[in-house]
Amino acid sequence: METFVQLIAAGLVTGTIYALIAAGYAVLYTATGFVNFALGAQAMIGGYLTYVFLPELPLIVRVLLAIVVSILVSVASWAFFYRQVAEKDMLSAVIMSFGFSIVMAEFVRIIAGGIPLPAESPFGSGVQQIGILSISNHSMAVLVVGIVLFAALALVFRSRGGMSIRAMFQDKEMAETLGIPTNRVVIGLFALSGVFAAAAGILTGPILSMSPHMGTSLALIAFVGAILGGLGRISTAIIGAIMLGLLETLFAGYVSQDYRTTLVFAVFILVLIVRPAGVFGSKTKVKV
Amino acid sequence: MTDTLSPATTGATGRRAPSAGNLLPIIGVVVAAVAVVLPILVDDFAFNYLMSYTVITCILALTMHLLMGLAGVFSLGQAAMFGAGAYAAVVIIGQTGIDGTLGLFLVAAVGAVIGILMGLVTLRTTDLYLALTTLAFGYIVENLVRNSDWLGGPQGITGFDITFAGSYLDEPKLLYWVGLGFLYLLIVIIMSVRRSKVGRALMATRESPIAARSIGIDTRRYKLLAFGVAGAFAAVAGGLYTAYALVVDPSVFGIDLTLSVLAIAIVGGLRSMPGIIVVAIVLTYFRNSAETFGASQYVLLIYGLLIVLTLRFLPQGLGGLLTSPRVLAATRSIRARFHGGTQ
Amino acid sequence: MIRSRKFAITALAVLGVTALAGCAQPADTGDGGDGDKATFKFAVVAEETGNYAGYGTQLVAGVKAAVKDINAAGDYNFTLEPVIYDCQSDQAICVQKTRQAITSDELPVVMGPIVSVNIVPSAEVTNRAGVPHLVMAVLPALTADYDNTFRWGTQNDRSNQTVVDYVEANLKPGEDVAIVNATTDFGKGGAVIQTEQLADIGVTPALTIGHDPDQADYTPVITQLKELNPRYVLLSDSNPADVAKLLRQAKELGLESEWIGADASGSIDLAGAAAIGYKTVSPWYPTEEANSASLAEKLQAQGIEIPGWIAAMAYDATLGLAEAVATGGTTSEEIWSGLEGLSDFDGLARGDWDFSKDHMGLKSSTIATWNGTGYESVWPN
Amino acid sequence: MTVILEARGLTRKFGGLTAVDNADITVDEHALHGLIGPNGAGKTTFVNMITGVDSIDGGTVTFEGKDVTGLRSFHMASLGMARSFQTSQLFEEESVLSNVMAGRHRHIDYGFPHTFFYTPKTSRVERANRERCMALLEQLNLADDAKRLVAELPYGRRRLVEMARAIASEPSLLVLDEPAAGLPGSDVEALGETLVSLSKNGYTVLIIEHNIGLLMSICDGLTVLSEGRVIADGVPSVVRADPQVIEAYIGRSDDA
Repeated sequence: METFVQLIAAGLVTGTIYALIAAGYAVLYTATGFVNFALGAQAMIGGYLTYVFLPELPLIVRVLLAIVVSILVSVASWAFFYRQVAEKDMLSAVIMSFGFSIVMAEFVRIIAGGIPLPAESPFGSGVQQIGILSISNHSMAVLVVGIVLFAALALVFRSRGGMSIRAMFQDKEMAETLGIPTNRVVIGLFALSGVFAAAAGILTGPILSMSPHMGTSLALIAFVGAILGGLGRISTAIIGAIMLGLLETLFAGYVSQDYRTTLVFAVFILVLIVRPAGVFGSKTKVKV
Repeated sequence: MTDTLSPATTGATGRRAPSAGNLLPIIGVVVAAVAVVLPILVDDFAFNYLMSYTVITCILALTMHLLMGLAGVFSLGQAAMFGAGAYAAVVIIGQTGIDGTLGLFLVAAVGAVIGILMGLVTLRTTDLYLALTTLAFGYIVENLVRNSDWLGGPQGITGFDITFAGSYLDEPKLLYWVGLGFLYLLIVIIMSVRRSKVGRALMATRESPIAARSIGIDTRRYKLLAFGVAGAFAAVAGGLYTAYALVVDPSVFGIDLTLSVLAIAIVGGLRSMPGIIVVAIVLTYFRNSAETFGASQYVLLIYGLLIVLTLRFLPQGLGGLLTSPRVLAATRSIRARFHGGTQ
Repeated sequence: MIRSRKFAITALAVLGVTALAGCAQPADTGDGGDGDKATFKFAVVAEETGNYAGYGTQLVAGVKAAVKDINAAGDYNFTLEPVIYDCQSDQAICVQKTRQAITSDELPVVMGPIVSVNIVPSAEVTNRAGVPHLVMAVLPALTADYDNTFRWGTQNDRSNQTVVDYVEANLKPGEDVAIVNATTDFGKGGAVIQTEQLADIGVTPALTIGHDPDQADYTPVITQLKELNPRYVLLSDSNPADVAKLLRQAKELGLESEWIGADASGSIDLAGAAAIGYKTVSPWYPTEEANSASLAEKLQAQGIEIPGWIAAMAYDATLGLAEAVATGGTTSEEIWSGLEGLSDFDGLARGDWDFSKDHMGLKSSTIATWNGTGYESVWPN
Repeated sequence: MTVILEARGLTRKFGGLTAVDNADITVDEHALHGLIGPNGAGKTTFVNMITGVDSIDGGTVTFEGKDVTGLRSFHMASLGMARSFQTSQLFEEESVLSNVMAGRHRHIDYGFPHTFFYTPKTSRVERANRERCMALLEQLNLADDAKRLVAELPYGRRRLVEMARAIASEPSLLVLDEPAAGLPGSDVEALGETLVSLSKNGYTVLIIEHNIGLLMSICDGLTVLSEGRVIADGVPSVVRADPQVIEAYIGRSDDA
């Protein structure tokens, strides 16, 4: 029982981190049909800004800086690179985002070196005992921050602004005739995905340690999670990512540690073949 | 019943215009022949090895050209085929002792099976999802091999010899020539296919699957064919790599390989065989001697930048520049001739 | 005729190799030598850049520090000059650079690289050419399969024997031992060796857990351990971030077992407070002891912040190589026999190198506990 | 006259909506048969079912005496049923000639060895094939554009290329989905002439249009579809007089 509770908690924490990136994917995908694989690398940069590059600044300044830089990277890469390519060929734009994540990782590696570096949790190294569950302060913070951010996202999308975003997903031209400034909305969404990426990086650092290529696998696994739930809606993408975290942890705990990678990617292929819109996705065709 | 519409009497339209262009194939053959004698001209052990590695990279990059450029299947699963070929070569040639003259074709067969299998699994999806399912396929194969004791697990297999016609392939000239032979075979196949029925079927499948099916082309079958041929040659490249590296371990499935070959294919131009070959040679040489230029720290950064900048500013890659005069002339004539018609 | 033009260009492209011909020059050389003395050049193939740069730079720093000291002392009638090849943490390039070093550049002896996916093919190359090869890596197969390798450091089986000796001396009846390993060549190899060596002292590990490298979370490993609550957890994992994650989560979940594992460079730093009490097994530690402290200083002067055992072993290996050249000669065969002649050779990192019986210079490692600020040696006592 | 195509009771549902409801059509060999109906009548869905592009929820399709219900489109095409599309589906980045040569896919038959290694046989077959296609292009007045990329051509020429590609496959039934859509008046006239000459040359053509004027003048038979149902079927003069047709179709001010 204790093991089970412990595994569930760990799965939720891992899943929440995946879900932060997955939310970033879905926010962009629902409005533009674009999947930005560089979000993982943006998370990595957010982590380095918070924990490595500027240790002399106060924590809050570092965190804000991480968020601002992530937003800028997000928006600039869309405005100057992805947009022009995505108009002609969406797949090229997606491959380009892979290229960008290599560029960012290598850039950081050249500055900070390839050796993993420690990241000290802003919430300390304390551990709380809640009944039979022991959970670190940092893990709890991950869950709390995740819930707050997801709730905020839900509020944004219920508001009038959110309606216009959903209208855009339905039909871009229609949205434009209704007077919704799609370009500005898209830039706003890229900024939003930047915030989520930065949050993922800041929360992941103390768990994974900082290393330049940490974002690559994070980006892939989070995508698997989003696909599992359904990339077509933000809520299903988030739930899918959390589910993947749980599934992975329970599989590793009760079945096999060695074949964890096989599990993750087999789930991915299976879902895409059997239910391309995700387990919770509506039947509408997902297109890229 | 179609007699009047299809008389075979107007043969004049099919004639070839005489031009200086007819000299070019001859130049091509001469250049290809010089490439054969090159290791005798530049007789340096390590450099000959580098040449053989370059040829292996060219083969692998051209399998990407075949899949992505010709068939329009955006597969990132090359590493799975390459790795399968590497292990197959070690087991078939290195351990069982079947000579490479037969063994490498068996390796190709294994690769073709893996390729077709990958196609069967992933062709239910398209575009981005296909790219990622093929990538995932590679991760799964890597994970399974890593955990399989009979393939040496994470340590892989060492202490084998790859032979070809009774000679050891650790002689770099021989390795180069065998590789070059397969490269030429692949080039001939690609050039033949492009001008034949299958090439047009692949073109149709890539440009408009709906239209392709409307003229009787089984698009799925041709995509599987592309997977099979690409798998066969990627596997041979993997097999030759084991003769080059002298070991095989799960790192042959690594994503780094896929990414560097992807960079080559994108920069060279997915549609352009000459573009890809030139870039494969240049980048392989650049990476190997990067430290001479003090650039080894920046190799992967440069690869990433090349992918981003090429896609942004030169979507057809360097190879696209070869056709660009034609494209420019075409756009000019559109402006000149396009009068009304749409509305 | 576009088609023919394309063919010609294709063919030209294939030939392009010629245009690029002209063999690469040997790379960056270290300190130059004195004018009147002969110069002895040797190859160092290292992962200076790429994913394993952390190891490669340690190797190079050790070599450079030793070369500086040897040339400054001037005890030999030659000056040492390392020819350093950066193999970019890529297997194909590591093989290629090794080939270039021993054929085109005609160097008689090779040192490095470190990571086993790179050094095994490299050793295969030197072995086929009959060139002696100085290695630091821990994989036992290296010295077992390749008779030209000389091991400067402790290989996995020796380190693990040290661990098993320690367990044998301290394990009380009724207490369990568990093994945790990464499914890498290092991790899996270590787990197999430990299981065999434990069997020799009549101990069966109550639990063996393999795990894929680079996981986000190791709670499933820790919960399994917690259910068993063994006295010792023997860890075979060379990925510093993974070691740190395991140690941190073990502390978070209240696992009380003692962890003993290899010195995955940097893991202590990454684990922070969770590393206190972690026992590492390693041939060398940057401790307060005089020799160790002075070596650490020399290595830091070469630009590495936290000197590890790889740099220290590379330092001693370079000293040993100079000695072997002085006693044997400068050809591959002479260096080979010179190295085999080293017995009771005193380095700075270790004082008891002996290659006269086999190619494994050290017979044992040292176990030390990290106390939060430094290492305390606990075995052999 | 032999019946070449017969569809009975074809039905297609999308969710709760029945797009085509129990519709029949019969096309005679060598006939020029029209399928008309207002926008949204389900014409394209109907034809997509017949040609295997869309799946069938009920009914049967018989082609040249064989039951072909539910066969996939490439299979239909390989049996000799060629078609064009309402929104043109061309190989844009390829030359006109290469588009048309692709249309001959089902007639080119040399084995894989001849594909992988360009043999004299391949060369011979390909040359004959190219000549045939050039002759076809000449007849359709497309010969001058043979080497141009399809993407460069004006709209009307592109529609013609699509038809040429379908004709190149020497189909026993040629299905054209709104070939006149978007064409200026003069081109529509020329199109009509081409269709008539095709028919005279022995082709069987099923043509879908909402431009009723064009079809009335050239077709041998007409089927009228409205809201997914067949409301009239017969020779043009009879169909024109049908009150249901007048109400459902001509009654509305559709520009004919």
